Amino acid sequence: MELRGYRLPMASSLLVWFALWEVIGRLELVSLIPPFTEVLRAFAEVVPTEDFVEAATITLQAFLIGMALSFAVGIGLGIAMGRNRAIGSLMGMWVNIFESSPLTAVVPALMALLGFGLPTMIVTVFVFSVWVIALDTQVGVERVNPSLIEMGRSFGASRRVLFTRIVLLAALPELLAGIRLGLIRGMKGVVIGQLLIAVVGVGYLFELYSRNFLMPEFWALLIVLFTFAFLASEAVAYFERKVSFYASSR
Amino acid sequence: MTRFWVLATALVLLLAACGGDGDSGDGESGGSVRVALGDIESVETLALFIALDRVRDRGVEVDLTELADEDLANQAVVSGQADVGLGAPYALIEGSDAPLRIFCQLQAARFFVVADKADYPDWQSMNGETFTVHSRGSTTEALAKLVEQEEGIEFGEISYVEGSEVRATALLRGNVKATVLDIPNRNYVMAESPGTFHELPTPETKASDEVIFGNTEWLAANQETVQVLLEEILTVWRSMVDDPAFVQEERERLDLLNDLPAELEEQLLPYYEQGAEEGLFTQDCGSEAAARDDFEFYHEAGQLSGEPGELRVEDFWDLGPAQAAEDALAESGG
Amino acid sequence: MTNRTSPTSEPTVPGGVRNPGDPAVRVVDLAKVFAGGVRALDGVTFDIPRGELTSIIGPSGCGKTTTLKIIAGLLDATSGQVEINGTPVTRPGPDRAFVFQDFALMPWATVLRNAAFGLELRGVPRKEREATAREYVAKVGLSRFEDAYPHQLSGGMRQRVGLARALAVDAEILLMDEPFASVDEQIRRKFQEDLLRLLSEEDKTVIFVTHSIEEAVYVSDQIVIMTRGPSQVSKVVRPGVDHSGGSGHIRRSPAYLDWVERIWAELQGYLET
Amino acid sequence: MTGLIQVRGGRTVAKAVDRPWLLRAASIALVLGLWEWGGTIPVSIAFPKFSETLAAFAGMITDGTFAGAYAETAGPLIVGVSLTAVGGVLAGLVMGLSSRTEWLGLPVFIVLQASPSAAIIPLITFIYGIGFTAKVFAVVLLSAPVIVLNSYRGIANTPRSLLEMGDAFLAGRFKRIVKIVIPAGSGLIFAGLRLGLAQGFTGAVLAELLITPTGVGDLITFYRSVADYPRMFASILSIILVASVSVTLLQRLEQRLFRPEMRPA
Repeated sequence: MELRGYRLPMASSLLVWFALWEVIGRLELVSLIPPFTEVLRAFAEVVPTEDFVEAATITLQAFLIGMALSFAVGIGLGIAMGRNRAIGSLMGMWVNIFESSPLTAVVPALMALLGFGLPTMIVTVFVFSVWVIALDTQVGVERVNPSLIEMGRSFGASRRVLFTRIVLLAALPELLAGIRLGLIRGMKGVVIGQLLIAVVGVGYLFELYSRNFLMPEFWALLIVLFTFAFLASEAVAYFERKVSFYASSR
Repeated sequence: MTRFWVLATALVLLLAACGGDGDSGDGESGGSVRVALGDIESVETLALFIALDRVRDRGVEVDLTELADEDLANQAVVSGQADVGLGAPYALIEGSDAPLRIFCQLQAARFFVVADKADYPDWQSMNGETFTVHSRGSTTEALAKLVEQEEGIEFGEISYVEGSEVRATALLRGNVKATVLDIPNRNYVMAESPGTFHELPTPETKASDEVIFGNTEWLAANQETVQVLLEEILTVWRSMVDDPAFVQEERERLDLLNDLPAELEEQLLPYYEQGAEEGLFTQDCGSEAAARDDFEFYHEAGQLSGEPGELRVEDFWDLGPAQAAEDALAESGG
Repeated sequence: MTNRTSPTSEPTVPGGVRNPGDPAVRVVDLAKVFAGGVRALDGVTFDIPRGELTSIIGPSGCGKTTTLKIIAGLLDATSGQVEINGTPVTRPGPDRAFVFQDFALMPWATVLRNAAFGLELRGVPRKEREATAREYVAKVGLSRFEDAYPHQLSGGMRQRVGLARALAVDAEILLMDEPFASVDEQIRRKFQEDLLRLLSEEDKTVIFVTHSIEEAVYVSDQIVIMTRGPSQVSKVVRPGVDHSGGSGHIRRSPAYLDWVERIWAELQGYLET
Repeated sequence: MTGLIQVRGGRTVAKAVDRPWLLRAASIALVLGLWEWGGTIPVSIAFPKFSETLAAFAGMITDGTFAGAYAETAGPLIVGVSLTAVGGVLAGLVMGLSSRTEWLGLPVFIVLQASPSAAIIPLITFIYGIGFTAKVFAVVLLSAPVIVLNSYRGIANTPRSLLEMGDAFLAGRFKRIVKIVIPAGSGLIFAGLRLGLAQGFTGAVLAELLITPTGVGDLITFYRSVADYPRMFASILSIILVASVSVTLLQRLEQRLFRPEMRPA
């Protein structure tokens, strides 16, 4: 959108929304919404507290381990599904089942299996994010131009070289898209896990703030979480854009 | 190449699937207790936190997990992921074959029904209306069912909002029209908007609201730990009734609940003062009589199917440890 | 092209009465600079004689399609003017129909509905427009595919639907943007035949953009040759190929071959620089 | 799992590969076997055997527990999703067509889709109380981003050549939208609605787990609170079955309604 000829960056409209938020907060139209400046004040207050740091580390720990697990399994599974039709049709069934059902319902079952500590959080992050990674990787691998593989074979490339030099790179655009979506789902998973089971980490803070109706702190925490998830996925999106030039012309 | 990946995936999925309850095997005797609490650190749970911290000071390893809600804490104890839980697990003990016993009553039920004066002048007007209680299987739900029988009415829908202070705020905000509150929140609501709310007559209950219960095998195997735990609970419970300020002093000494938001600071002392006045905090972990009262109350409220007369106290309670702790305290003049 | 009258250059009769002799389309000093500052056209001027097929040819990227889209009203000229029957135009109008290089067919609609779409947009009732469309679908030889979907047709067949759609609205001027670019050589020749046969039955003025010299010489009454971008008109020629003898004969006739060579020589100059 | 089969008997896989359903049935049997084995150990008292869960499942069907619960959950789900469907597609349409609204609206929805909005659900009780409206709000909150963004992408990416064709044949602004832009985007819009329903269902279950337990979410919490774990797992199994069956049916419908050629090039 242009304003007097100058192309406004897309995110600049968020400033309008923040201004609106400030107005709604000031006029106390909605009890849940404090003025945005209050939220910023709370942001400055909440982040340095020991509670927050502890909560952030616990959440990050579960998130990173869970994501690492789902990268390894997701990509491995996706490639296997892409390269081998039998695995593709078999695992495809499981991936589709879990991709379309509300995994929130699975969380209480995970607790019965793994207790309420870190293992459940890790598996929750894993279960929320692995399916989309596997699915997108499979699509990426299937879309690899067969002549590329034949070209590789014609030059005597071993299976491993064929895989790392050609298949993985050619499938990179979809693979990165899967990872980006996986990160976002993983973040939702860790928050839902903490809300539903052990009120630990950010789940505890959300419960404390909402229970005592501390809205500025609550929104500040949500913004912190969102910024983390958004930056992580934007970082991946940056690489995605870098390789997108050959995405379509594979 | 892909074969390696497939094997790795299958292995990981298998591992994740059967999990194995790794963390239940470390029951090295006496030294540790795993407590599952269906609530978060707050004004009401501060006394318990003080007691647990004092237990740690006596060399017992205490690891506490705060869970999203009470029945999760129950599940943790039933499935052996925790040794000790808090709440009012009568339906659970009767229902599941898991070996659980209550070994101390922490708090008696002192609840007050607060309703919107205009909408619900009396119990009859509540017929078919929504009534809000703490959570499924909680004492407040039992109270609601008891009122239904005594007043001959039936609520349209019983809804659950955990936390007295949350229900108090919801009442003030008008999202909830009639609910059960504890003493401090009742006083808070009455003070906040005098005249809009009034109290409906609540049946006199001596039943327990919060008890501590544990797995029988664990109780048997860890008698010293249980004793230390009960000694500290009784000491804290008695000291805070003698002088509610004790809670504040201990809180500072043990540096607990340090990030408590300002509004909650003011509510802290009144909670314990009023609690002490109203005899909320059981001084002797309860007795056979308390157990019988509970059978009466929870049967009436539909949470216990067995007839109060026929139910045996020892199927639900194990008063041994409490007795031992009391004797030890009496000797040491605690 | 038996019924074609050869063009004469009498002056336009005042009052805009359509004298068969005056040009159907007049392009005057057309210039076009795209947003990024790229200069596509730099003063393009030529006339399109009525009832004839004029092709526009030139090195790739010389603005052939840009010129055509300006005439069609799909693009605005930076300066200069396009006149249809004497009146300047800047927007699409019922007097012009466009055949797109990439077919521009609606994937969700059948061949019949695609062919009738021009009429549908003009609010012509269903029965009437489908009858007309059916007529032109038959003329382009696709009557057996009326209920097929675009993805079920070959590139060539899809282009015929595009042609049927353009003819169905019975516009006076037909604008065709490299219609046979995406078709292989053999079918292309057959299309050229079909097009000429079809146009002989319809009294249309056709502007035909192509990059194939053989195609231009074979089908056109007049050829506008454009220079390299930012382009101007290099030359306007009239091959005057006699079509009476049938395609095999024409493609071997010396006149045809000479013209192909001459145009090739003209265009080659631009390739080297 | 198939990896193992491949290692043990190369031949068995070769025969089975051309009959995928056999492979799938084998893998389902394997997972259920694992579940049964896990239950027999037991991994924990709270983890029932598959056979117990199946029995509980059958019991819950016959005594109408499932019927009642799903009817109750369906209420807020259907109201919520239909609200977002109408509102979302409209918003996507407007944002796709006018760059000013796109500039204003798009970032907000991208933010909403990427943020763990589930945390807001417990808050909803403070505005909408604990009844039906709160659950509808939760459904809307979770289903809106995916519906709006898909509708927007469907509308904003109408192939240029179709738009030019519309102009060339004098389609007015209204006809251009109704006869070209919307049909071209309908494939993506429908996909958005399908994903919106799945997200809405998650929202409904979450609301029931976080706000006041009713419907399907309540099945899980109720049976957990009375330690009836077979019925608790049966409820979870039912949610997964209902969700995956309904989504697969919608995918089939989508394929039939929007034949392959419908998806914009």
